[in-house]
Amino acid sequence: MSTEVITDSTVDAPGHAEENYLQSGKGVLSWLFTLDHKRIGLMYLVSVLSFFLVGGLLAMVIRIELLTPEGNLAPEVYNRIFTLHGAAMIFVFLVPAIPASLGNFILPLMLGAKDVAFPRLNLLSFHIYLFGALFLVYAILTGGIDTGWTFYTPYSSSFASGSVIAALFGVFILGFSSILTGLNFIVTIHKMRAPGQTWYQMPLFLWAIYATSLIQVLATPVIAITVFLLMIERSLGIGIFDPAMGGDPVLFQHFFWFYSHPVVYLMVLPGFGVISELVAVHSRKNIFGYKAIAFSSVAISGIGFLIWGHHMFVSGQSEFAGILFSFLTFAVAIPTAIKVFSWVATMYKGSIAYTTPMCYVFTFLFLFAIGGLTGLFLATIAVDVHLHDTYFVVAHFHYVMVGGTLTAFLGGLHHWWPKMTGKMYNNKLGNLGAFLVFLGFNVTFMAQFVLGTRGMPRRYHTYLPEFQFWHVISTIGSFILAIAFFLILGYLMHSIFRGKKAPHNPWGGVSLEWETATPPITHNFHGQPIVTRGPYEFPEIEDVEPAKAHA
Amino acid sequence: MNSLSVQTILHQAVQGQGPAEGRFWMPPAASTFASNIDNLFYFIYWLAVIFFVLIIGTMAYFAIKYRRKDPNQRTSPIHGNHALELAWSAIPGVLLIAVFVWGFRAYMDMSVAPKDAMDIRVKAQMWNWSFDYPSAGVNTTELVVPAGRPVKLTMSSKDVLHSFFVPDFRVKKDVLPNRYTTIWFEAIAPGEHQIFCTEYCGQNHSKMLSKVIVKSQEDFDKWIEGQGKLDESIPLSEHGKRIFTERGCTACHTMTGQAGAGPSLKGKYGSQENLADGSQVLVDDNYIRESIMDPTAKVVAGFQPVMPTFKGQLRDDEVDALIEYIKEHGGQ
Amino acid sequence: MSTTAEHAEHPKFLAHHFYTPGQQADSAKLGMWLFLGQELLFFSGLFLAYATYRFFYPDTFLEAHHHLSVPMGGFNTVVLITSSLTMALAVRAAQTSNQKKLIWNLVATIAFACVFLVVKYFEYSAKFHHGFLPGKFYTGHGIEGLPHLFFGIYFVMTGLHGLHVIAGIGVLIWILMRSKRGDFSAEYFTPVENVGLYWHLVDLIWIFLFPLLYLVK
Amino acid sequence: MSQAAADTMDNTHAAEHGGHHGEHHVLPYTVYFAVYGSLLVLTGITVLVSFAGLGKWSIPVAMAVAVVKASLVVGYFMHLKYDDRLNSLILVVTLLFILIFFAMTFSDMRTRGMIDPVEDNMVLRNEQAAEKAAAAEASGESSEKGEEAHHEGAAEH
Repeated sequence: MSTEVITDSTVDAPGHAEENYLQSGKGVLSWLFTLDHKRIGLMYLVSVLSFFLVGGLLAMVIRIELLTPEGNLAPEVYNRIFTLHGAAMIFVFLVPAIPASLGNFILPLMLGAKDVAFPRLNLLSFHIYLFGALFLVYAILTGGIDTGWTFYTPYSSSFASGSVIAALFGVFILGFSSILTGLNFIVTIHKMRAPGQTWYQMPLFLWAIYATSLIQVLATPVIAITVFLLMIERSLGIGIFDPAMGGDPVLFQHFFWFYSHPVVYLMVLPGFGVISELVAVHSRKNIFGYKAIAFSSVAISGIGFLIWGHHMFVSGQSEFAGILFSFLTFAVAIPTAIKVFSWVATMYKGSIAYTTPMCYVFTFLFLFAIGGLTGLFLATIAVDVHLHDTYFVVAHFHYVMVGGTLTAFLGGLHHWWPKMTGKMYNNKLGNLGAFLVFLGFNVTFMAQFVLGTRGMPRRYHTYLPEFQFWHVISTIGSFILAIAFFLILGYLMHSIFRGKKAPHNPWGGVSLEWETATPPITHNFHGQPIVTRGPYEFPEIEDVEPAKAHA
Repeated sequence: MNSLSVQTILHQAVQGQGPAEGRFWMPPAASTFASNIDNLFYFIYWLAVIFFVLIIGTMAYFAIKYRRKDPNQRTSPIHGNHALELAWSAIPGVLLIAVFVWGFRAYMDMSVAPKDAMDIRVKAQMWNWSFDYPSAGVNTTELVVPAGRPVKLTMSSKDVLHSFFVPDFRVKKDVLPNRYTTIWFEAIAPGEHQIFCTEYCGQNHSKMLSKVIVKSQEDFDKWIEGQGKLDESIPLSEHGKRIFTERGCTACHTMTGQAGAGPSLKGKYGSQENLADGSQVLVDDNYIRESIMDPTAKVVAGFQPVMPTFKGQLRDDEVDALIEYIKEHGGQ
Repeated sequence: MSTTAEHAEHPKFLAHHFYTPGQQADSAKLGMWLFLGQELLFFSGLFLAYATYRFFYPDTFLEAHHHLSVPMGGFNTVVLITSSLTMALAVRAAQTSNQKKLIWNLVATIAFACVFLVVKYFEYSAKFHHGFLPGKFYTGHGIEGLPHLFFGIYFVMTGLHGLHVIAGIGVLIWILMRSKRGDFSAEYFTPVENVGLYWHLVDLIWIFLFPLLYLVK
Repeated sequence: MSQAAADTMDNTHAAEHGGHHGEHHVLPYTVYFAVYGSLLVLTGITVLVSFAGLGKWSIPVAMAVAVVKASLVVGYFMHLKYDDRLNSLILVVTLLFILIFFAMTFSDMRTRGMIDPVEDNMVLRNEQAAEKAAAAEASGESSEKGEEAHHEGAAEH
């Protein structure tokens, strides 16, 4: 065992007298005002998944609408639906999904700590998240907004109708929840690691969460000031982004994308962390190139700040800046490629079990490889001129967001589900779910690549008849995807109420979170675990000196 | 509204792309630098396919070869190999730099317009395009260009951001309200190509379409003269009908009696119309002419003053044609 | 609670999940510095807007900022620097468990902050009177170009800074009440130190605001 | 676990986290007042320099003085000089990212119109002004609108 746990009773029997965190308080108030990071993680999980449902339903409406070139919704209704789909999916689902739900639950356990550094701040972050999401829900209920999730001026500041200010204020508030969560995690990782746990003995999930938190703290304030200025511009008209009064809309785009590009790394980096965990645990092998993966996480979060201009290649930005941003965008491709190669190399000579989390790793690698590689077309400025704002871009970011972050989130959810709920789910159904996600997703978005290169612009309510064939295929795929998500929801719900009791350590993980009871007690550990070895030293690894390691 | 019949869909898929020989991914290459960009696209495409097959192939092979046969199957203690890690950072790095250099040069060709390019002014406004030929004083809603001559478009918008995109020429540039942005292209052969607006600009963003009509040099010169005045052989009201649809009047006014954003014009000519300020006006030639040039002067009751002015975009003979067309559908 | 001997006398202020007061103090300060970093980035957006529009319309900016009164701005700078001094002395008093000095210095800091706001009120009322207002509210005369842009940026920057001063006053009053209750001593003065850090940041931002808006020719 | 292990645990803890539990660095009064004095002097210098009319150099000089004042406040009043170097690392990283934000945005602003020299930042504003002027002089012809034209002219100027 890699750690000795100093506990008062020698044997940490599962049926231990102290009750677990789920039972340690009854009633809604004990949940809504808990300081326990595990409960806050669960509450985030429930609210994040419900917003995913809202976003998903909006997506289905879009796909059905695009079955026919004319469609049957009124144009402004369609515009509001794709705007709310974008805003709901990004601000209230993808940004908090992995760090706030899985991160909140698992991070203190992996560090051997009792809780995050500032529990009250953690609860405040959750309340701020709900308060911000309330504004977004208000905006949806009062007819939504039709500015696109990017809020480009001058349309959003002087021409758009609908409760734009409410949505902007929602984004403003949600930003602070993200900042405070990031701040909390950075301090926890710096100051509350288990004794003996050096930075290179931490699981890679924590490196990814650390890199994500850096982006959360350093990028989110800029969207706060951008949204703040836009609210003032729209209500008072100070002319800062209004061309009629001398303002410059391209300056808004610089402000907006300075946050919105690092935020896509903020969304995908936690997914990398989950995949690093899953690949190592389910192949029973030490991760390949620990330092390379750890440093590439931090490198991605650093370089992520230098390349926002590739969203603005055709926006009237100067050619020199376009070339500069294009060159730097290639620089971010290297660390991402290193990660993918290292994950595949980790499987070499491993003992790979086809558990559901591992199936999600295969789905992730397949989809993220396509997502990453199609990014190369968009980074090359000459090709991007043709592809910008077409369905090629829509397909690219769905491959990275749904194919990357969402599959990793589902993989992580299935990996730690036994530890979080104490219940086991049906592995066959899980694998079927993963396969359906794989199938449905590819059908939906591979068709959109073809639409994109042939010149079908995005955010179009009616399109030319020649594109209809691929739209029909894409809609069929989206139905398969919807079925997959409802199947997953189904068997996970079933496992909570009637699932078998989860074994103490179902996958044989050796990082600290598997030292706790299942589900963990309120204070996580009875004593203070000491870490003496790396997070992936599995018993199956042949403990032979590397020199004698035969091929 | 063509229905969802399987035959039409299959036909479109098989028939693939428009008239010229478009490759599977790309629409037909109709401008001089389009083929270079297609080659660059396909170079990255095959690079991506090779890397994809490599990665996913190895993954699948490992997943099958090293699947867990018995619970405590031994695994190798390898946890890093500096040579391999260096290799798979350097090789992609070199390939990426090669792609960047090619992309950089292609972009330079696209950005710097040749000196002798013909200058055309493009004006984008909420949901239609209009093209000014400064040398010939002509204003049209479809871009007519000569084949084999570089054309430079200087674009600006009247309200929000728009974006001028012609897939067949591989050109796209946002149209900003506070600044002129320019693009250039040289069409290879006569033909017709679709123009899209690709920057979200509100309600009818997806209807803001237009066409680039490439003519041979002689046809183009003939067309330019013809633009000076309407072709007499066609009756005036026929021109009126064409202009009525071309200029996007149909977006708000109908000829069916059913009001849209603007009043329906069916049976209106010669009738009395009550205005927003309660007064009445006779719908005659002068009222129609004034409403086209200065739309907010006399707004009909129950409607918003949202009609844009067409002053400077419609010549007098075109306005006469519109009046004739409305008269034809009048109440006499 | 865990049974290790070290926790026999569990200090009242030590949260259950920290092991030593030092760990808690360091964590709190690290968290505060991250918060200050985030605040700096928040204001950096405004400084960039200022720099961009000064780059686009240099002459309007030069002409428009003559209408800002340098004496009032200068006096405000001195007021804020003095409040920074009293704040630092308050933190020092807390570190040396000198409750009387702590309370006096806190009161002085709050007083200077209020003076700053009063002077700002006069400056703003002068602008309103002359009609030098942002955006479409601008009705002033005598400045060519786009003066409403300059005043738009001026009001957003100084207004947001003013809001942060008001928030600072609120937090200082909270700390004053807690020091009256005798919460702070050499053992535990983290809240005073963190509020001090926040207040110095507010002063820091004004140190950059003052020359850029009032002085630079 | 044996008592020995518990002890080791305490020591590792004390060493790693509460190390500098006792000595939180208290500066003598003279340092505070010296910093306060130099801040006032530097403020005076910025004000004087601004009247010297340095033209192009006024911003760099003003910023240099402001940076000196800022480093005094950060170093002494905010204790960063004597603190854990992690906190100063955070400040440096924040300033680095602000620098990136400025530098990249200005790489766009400054090089606009470098290749195709169409450079005019107020196209719409000028067009609207032209349209308003045209409408004003058009309505100016009909006499009863004379007064309104005058008003429009004044607002526009």
